[in-house]
Amino acid sequence: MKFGIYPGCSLTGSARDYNESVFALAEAFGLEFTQVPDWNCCGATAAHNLNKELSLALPARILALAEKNGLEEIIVPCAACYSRLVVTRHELKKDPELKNRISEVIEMDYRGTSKILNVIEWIDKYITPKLDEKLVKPFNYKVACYYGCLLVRPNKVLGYDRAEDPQTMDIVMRKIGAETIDYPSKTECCGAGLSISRTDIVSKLSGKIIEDAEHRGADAIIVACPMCHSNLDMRRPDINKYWKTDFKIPVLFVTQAIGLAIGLSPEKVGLKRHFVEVKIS
Amino acid sequence: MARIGVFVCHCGENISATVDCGKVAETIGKLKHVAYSTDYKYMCSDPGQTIIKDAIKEHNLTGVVVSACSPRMHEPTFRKACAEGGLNPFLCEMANLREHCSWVHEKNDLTTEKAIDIVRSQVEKVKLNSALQPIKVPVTRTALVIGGGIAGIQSALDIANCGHKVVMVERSPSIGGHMSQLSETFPTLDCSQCILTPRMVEVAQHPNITLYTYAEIESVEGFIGNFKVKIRKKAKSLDEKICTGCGLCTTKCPQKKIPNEFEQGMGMRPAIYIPFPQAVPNRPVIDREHCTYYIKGKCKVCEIVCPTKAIRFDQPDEILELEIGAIVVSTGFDIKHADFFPEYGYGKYKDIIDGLQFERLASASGPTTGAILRPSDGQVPKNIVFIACAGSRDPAKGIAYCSKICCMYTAKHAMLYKHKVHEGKAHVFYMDIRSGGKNYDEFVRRAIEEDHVNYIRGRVSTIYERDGKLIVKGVDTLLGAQPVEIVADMVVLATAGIASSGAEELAQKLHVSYDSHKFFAEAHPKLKPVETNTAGIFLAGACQNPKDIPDTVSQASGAAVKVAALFSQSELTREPLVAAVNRSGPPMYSTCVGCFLCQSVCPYQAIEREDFKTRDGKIIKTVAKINEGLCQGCGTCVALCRSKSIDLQGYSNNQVYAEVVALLNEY
Amino acid sequence: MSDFEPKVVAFVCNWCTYAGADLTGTSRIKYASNVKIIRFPCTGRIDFMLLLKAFANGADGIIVSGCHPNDCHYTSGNFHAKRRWIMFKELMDFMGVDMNRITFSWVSAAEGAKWADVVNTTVTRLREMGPYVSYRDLVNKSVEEEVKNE
Amino acid sequence: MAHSEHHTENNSLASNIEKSVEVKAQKCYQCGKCSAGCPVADEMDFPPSMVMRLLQTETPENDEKILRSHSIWLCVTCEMCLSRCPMEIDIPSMMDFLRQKSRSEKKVNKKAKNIIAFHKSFLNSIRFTGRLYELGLILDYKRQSLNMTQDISLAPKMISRGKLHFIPTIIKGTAQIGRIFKKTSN
Repeated sequence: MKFGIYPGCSLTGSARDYNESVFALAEAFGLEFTQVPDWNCCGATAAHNLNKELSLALPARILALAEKNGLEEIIVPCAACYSRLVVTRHELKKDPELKNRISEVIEMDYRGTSKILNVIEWIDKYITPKLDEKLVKPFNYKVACYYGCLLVRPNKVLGYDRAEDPQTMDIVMRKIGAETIDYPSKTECCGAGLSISRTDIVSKLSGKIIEDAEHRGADAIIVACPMCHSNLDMRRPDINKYWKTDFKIPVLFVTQAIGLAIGLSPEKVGLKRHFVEVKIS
Repeated sequence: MARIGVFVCHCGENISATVDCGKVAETIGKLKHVAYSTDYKYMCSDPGQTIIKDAIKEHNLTGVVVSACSPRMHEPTFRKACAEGGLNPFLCEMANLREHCSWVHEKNDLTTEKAIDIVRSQVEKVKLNSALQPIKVPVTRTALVIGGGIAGIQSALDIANCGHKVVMVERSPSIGGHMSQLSETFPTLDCSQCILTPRMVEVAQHPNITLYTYAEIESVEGFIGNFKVKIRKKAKSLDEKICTGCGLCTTKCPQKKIPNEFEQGMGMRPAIYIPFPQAVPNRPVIDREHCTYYIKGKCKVCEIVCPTKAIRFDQPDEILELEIGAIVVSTGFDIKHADFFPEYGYGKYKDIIDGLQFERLASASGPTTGAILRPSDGQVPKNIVFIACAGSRDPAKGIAYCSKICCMYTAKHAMLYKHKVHEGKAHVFYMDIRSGGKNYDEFVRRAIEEDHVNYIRGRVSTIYERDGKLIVKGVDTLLGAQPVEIVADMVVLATAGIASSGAEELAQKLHVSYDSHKFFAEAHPKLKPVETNTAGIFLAGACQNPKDIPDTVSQASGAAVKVAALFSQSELTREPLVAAVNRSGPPMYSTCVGCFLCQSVCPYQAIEREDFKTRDGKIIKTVAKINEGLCQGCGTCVALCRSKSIDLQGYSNNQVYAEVVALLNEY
Repeated sequence: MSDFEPKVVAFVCNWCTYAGADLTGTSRIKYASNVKIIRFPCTGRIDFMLLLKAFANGADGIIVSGCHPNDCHYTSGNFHAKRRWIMFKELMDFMGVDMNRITFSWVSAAEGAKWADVVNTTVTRLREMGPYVSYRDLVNKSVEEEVKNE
Repeated sequence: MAHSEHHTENNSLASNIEKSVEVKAQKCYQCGKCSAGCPVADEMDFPPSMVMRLLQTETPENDEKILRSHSIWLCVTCEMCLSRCPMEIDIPSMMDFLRQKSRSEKKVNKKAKNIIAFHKSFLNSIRFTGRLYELGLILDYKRQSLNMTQDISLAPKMISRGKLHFIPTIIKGTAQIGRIFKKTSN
């Protein structure tokens, strides 16, 4: 089985660990990816903050490339990219005139036929059915699944899980043996794209999430978004400085947790690249 | 030759503000066969009607078109005026220039042109009208009241006290409705059960009222004065005549873990139960869904302990068929439950309750005998939050309307809490305080000024649990959206009032209209608030929209008067707008081919067979014949008839065709 | 085509859509004045041949509207209408009558705003479609030809 | 709809928003649920519900306040407001519009300098290579924001973990990306 994958910029750089774990999982389950050829950045927060048309054109080019190369299904591990792609498809479907204008801008035909899967949807569809037979090291930890914003909102557009207290990631984590906690910060914002420009805000918001998870006894926070990961992991020194704390709770990508549970090494799933030491293995 | 009179009404300025009424009258006056055409400020007024009556005589009119408001509003008025002027009332038609023209379009030439077209089509139609005689039908002087809450109780008592028979049908085992669950009522804080219970008993004892509890409406057929109603009396699994209501069975029933509906799930009840101590009738029923005997085939403890041997396990449901003259619908309302609110935890936190649950907590007969205690651990909440507009005025959740009662009962709840927990703190999140009503706003002010309830203007964004407390996050919009975070022990949601479950199915059985929220629709928002679109069926209480007790009781009495007025006559006259199969003689002839397809589509079984016979009695042909007493004039048979042998009086093929042609062609 | 204003006839039942249109008026919701309403007791009464008469007489579009399924004042008239409508539609489609010119909808007595919406969308669509001359030509031509043949 | 035809065309910010992103400010009934759920509301000069209220007044003074506000730049587009708004008002789309309007009218709040610098650096990076070049982004942002010392300890750690590349990946379609930027730049 061959899927398209749109890794997005983070996965080639600051979220290499995420990338490694996604590919390691695919390999372990005999799944093969085809990268969307010559893909570009989706524009992320910057584009829609400064230029609406650009924020639609960049994802449209990606989707058009996927269509052109016959990729009927593309998995988008980065929640931010996923959100931009789905929102773009929604906007262009809603407004045929806009669709024509964007097609002209990207100099490509855009029809909006490719199916877009986020990482949990991909896991649900292709990993979960064969998970039981591969499970060798149950992930016996108490975890806080952190969905953030972009995986579940705007709910009416994404049509994925439920906006308040989503469950899909919890279900996957319970399948590999984890105990998932109920905590209100599940879909609170980590500060997102303000990481560099307003580190103070990111430290504040991410700190609240970490405190909530630790307070309720979680051993790890599980994420599915490179931006959330970098804010909760890479920004940990800033967070601890801001809140005058010493939070040590590790932050794992959901794919890393599954990887460990099926017996992949910590190196293989990129755990060594984390800032906060992961004592779980 | 036809001599038509046309009367164009200005309706004050309601029509003339956008339609040039003078021009309409003038243009129509030039039409062939229009003998008289005029316009006047208020056609429905006394002088207006006199103009019509005089013109009928003076111009020897053979037909009248009143161009004014909707015929649904004033057709009876003008038909009566015509009759008084000496013209058969069915030779009068109305052109709807107000609701369908002046009120919905801008002022311009097109609007006036449309008005002219509408009037012209009615002129062409009325030319083809024929003089008809009203049909007389008898009235069964028995009323059916559906729903035994305070609305139904009031209606039933009022009708019964007028000397008419009433049948009351209540689907739960006792009458009393939501009012019987309430603790104290605003704005007087008098005990709800104390004022309700005597009325419940009065219903049970009234010689004119027959009460069927644990019963539902199966079907309704017929029409005003002559409904045929089937009622399903669900098996109570006991013989009510023998049962003394001692209640021994209810104490001995081994199945005791069924959430108690009356306590809003905050207590448990056995499978054989009396819903509450003051229930009317005070007899138990067996809840077969939860009864061990019906599930596993053995137990029968109740049968063994019953001193009068009243238990009947094999009792079947009973279907009653009743002749009814008028119906009052008083099926009440439900409320949304806490699980409707994702942002408040989908109902997963035990200490987030709804308004009715709080009523039960505050009620002396409730699960805590009136103490305000947290459902989770039975502790007295020191800090309590009330959230108004929970679900109401929330289009995103599908409920755009204001539930009307919540502002008042929230103030009452906060007040009751403060009266019972003096050292406690009560906070109310609200958007607006809607306290219109006698002594209502004074009541809310009392909560704020005397009981120091902390009113915060803002909607709560989210509630979550932390260390056994509920964290309520909102803002104070009067302080520039300043964040407010309350660490609460208990939260009460003033959840939206919604239509009672099963309202839609009932409306369909009754053929009455209902709105998109499944509330029953009144015939006119202002002038017919108690009537439905179906003659002989009236509304009382919260089945129409959420209402408080005084409003409900007023409307219930209103509905009762409508029924009493109907029952004051022994016969009703009905519009003769019924179908007819053509006949011509001699000796007799009809184009009907006798296929009787019409019979299969008629919803009223109004189509009979008639034999044409020779002088010596030999049948030549069998054709369809309409029973005028049964026909309601829907016209489905007309559209279906292949040989065009049936026509509908008032909406004949020729009339409708003339309307279409006149609407589309200027001449 | 921008100046073209279609002539639209609406065949509605008394109990739901006529009352709904009354409510549109009572609520003062504005809509296009191209539509003129003919009242029937029930959609079950509507003989669809009337629709063809309306087209022949110059209608550019037609709205047929009654009670929602299960809400019929006469229990089942709207179901009979719907069934006949399905047959009629197939037949007319086959014969080349443009079925896009006919709107079939349910508008209840409580849906004043919906009525305005039904009218406005129908009129907007018909404005784009232009006048229905092809049907009128067809009718007139056949009459002329028949006369000639005689 | 038909009622509003009576009003004269006005050029208030609210009517501009309605025309461009179909968000109707008058729908807001000031319940404050957006502000209560907004993660950055306490950093803002005007929390979301206050922005809505300012818009509703349709006065030039209040329109000006919004375009010059810090709030519109602090909004992180987490969509919580829209997700919980009882009136389903699309505040995030409105914020995107306001940011663009604020920039095009040169009314950007001074405190938002760094935020915009970051966004600009981000777009610059993809404009020339097609993908985000994180090291380039950081360097460009430092140049624009003059925050030379910020995150000075982060980069070496990132490099040691293989999370920062020295050489950008350049896609084949850079010319096309350039044209996309150009065509959408108005």
